[in-house]
Amino acid sequence: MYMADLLPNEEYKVSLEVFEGPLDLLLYLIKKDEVDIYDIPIGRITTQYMEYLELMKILNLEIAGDFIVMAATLMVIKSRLLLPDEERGPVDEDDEDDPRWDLVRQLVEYKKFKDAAGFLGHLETVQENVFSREGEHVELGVRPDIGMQDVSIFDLISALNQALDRVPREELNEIFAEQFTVSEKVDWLLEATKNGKPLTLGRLFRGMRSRHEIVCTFLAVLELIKLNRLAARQDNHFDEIVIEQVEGGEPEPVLQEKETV
Amino acid sequence: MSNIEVLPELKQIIGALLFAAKKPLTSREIRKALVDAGASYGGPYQQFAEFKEDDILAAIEELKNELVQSSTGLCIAEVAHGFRLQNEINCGPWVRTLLDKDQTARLSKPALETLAIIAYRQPILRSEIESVRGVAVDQVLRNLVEMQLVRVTGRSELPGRPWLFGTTQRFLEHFGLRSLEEMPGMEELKRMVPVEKPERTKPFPAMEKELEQQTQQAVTEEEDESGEAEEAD
Amino acid sequence: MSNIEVLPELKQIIGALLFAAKKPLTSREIRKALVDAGASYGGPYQQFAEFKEDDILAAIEELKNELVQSSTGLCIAEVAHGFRLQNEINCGPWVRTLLDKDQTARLSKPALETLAIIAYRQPILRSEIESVRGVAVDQVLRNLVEMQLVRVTGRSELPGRPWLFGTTQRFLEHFGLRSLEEMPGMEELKRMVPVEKPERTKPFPAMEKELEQQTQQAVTEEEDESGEAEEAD
Repeated sequence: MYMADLLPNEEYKVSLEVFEGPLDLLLYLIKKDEVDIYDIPIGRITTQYMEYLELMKILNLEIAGDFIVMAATLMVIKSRLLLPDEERGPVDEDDEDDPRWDLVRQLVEYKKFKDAAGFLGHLETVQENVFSREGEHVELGVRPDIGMQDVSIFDLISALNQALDRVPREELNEIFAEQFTVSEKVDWLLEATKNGKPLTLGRLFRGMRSRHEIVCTFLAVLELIKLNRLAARQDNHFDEIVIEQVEGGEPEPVLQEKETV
Repeated sequence: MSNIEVLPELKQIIGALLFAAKKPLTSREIRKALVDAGASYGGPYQQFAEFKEDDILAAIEELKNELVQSSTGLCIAEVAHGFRLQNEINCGPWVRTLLDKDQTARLSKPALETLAIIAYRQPILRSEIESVRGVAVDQVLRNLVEMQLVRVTGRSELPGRPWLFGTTQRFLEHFGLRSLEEMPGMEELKRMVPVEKPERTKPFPAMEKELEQQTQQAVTEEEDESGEAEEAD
Repeated sequence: MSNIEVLPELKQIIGALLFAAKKPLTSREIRKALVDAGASYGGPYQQFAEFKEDDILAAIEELKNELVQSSTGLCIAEVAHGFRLQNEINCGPWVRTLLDKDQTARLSKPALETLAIIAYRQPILRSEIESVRGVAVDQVLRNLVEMQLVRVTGRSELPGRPWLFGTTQRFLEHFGLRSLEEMPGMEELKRMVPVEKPERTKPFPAMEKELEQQTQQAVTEEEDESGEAEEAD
């Protein structure tokens, strides 16, 4: 496949486990396109879904089989929508005669929980200012989730997608161009974000003429996020994504005192 | 043993108890401390055993007002079915600076979602969470259990006797919730039938082992978990 | 990030800081928190960085009075070179009753002895503690580390590189000691060579007296914590 050429030749694998699932991706695309969740333009959304899925595969993200299953589901729905009514095959009596319905119901239900999660997230930020005696209750243990609280993986991929789109598909000179490596880009990123300097993803990719370079840079960003050296944030949905270094991001040595007693 | 010249008022005792407790206290627990102290110290200490829970609640109310009026920077909040002494929210930035908590580890979105699903639908199977989220929740769930926001509440009767998960007392404390009922749309989301979907229940060996111990613990600790643990049926 | 409508007064900030601090705070440390928070939060937060240590001391004085006057059960004490928020002494019996159920708050005789040996002889090996006490101290030591009264301070150069133990800041706070030097006969005991034959260390009066209140009954002395902790009524 053509896109495979974009992979850095050292077979770099970030293996960032993606905790978001296919439903997240669909909701993301629906929100991004501002379409009605009860009347999803299945053709358009399927195309976009596949595009993201392909990028995730290229990036070697650890995507679950669920993403593939959902792709198949979308395809089935799409093909059934193309058929005239009488050929759609058996449909549950009580259900609406729309092949999209199951999916819609699942998305709507999931969205309610997502909203509830937003409520919890809000409470959590309020509670950040509340301490019980000796600052005790806030300790959730030294387990900062990877630094992507405010940004979903799909936001990142969307940024990558945009950057790739700006570069002409086939640039002859790319074949002869210098090769980029992820580790090189890791060093470069750490330098560029030194002293707490924030960097937008847009600026990060600006001026890059090679798709290969963009992908390497992107993988470096993922790697640093995974190592908790960089955090990505986005102040409002679909705003520019900003990356910056995590303060004291060096992994702390863990003291296992108790086990030795 | 300890010679006290002036006996404290009820309000003072409550303030001291809330201060010393490592978790939110209910009026019942406070009453128990009054009764127990009366029994073990005797004499003038016994008179405090007379107070009823209503007296205690009234004293808490009074204390609440005093703390705010004399701007001590402290306040009493109702959290996790009990009362908790905590700093006033607007003093948070300084406390965070002092404790070096400026970079508080917040929960990721997937973690919050998983928590929300568990909170509404407990007791719930891993496979049920997965069918709502449409993605494996292994790692997320493991983290939540490790953080003690989620615990195993029992085993289902289904083949393979999979674990059932629920939220903890600490969950309520972390989010400053008085009870699960404070979550929005509780009634509606609780009732909704999970969407059906083929369930993948692959073995979960590492975690199973870890959890095995915790359930045993959970069973013995059952009485701390006053509210939500019970409704497992 | 944190949207605060009303800025607190200095007194409130100090109250919140003393409440949340893990150790007694000096006026200097409080001032540092004010300055640091001003720098990291900016805007209106900066104005608190202007306060001098004298202002802080005055505010503490005020807070001290308010806490007593409105009988909150709390007071500010000067301990370990700093200020500490603590419960009023005459509320102690109730607090102890409450915490007694919490086995962590309760130190057994063997635990106290082990603690004393570590306090005087630190850094010390487990085997050295055992040669003084004449019994295995595994479990006791483990509990003390868990309670953060004792910590590993390093490793010895001996074969197997065994751990060395010492007391913590929390140890001082727990016993209301300003420094280790306040322990009776420190100099003398420190110099003493570990005895060979099993022997029980002599209790040291000052410490023992305070601790006596927590260890209500002296259970069979040979017994370990594990057994003793269980017999919480």
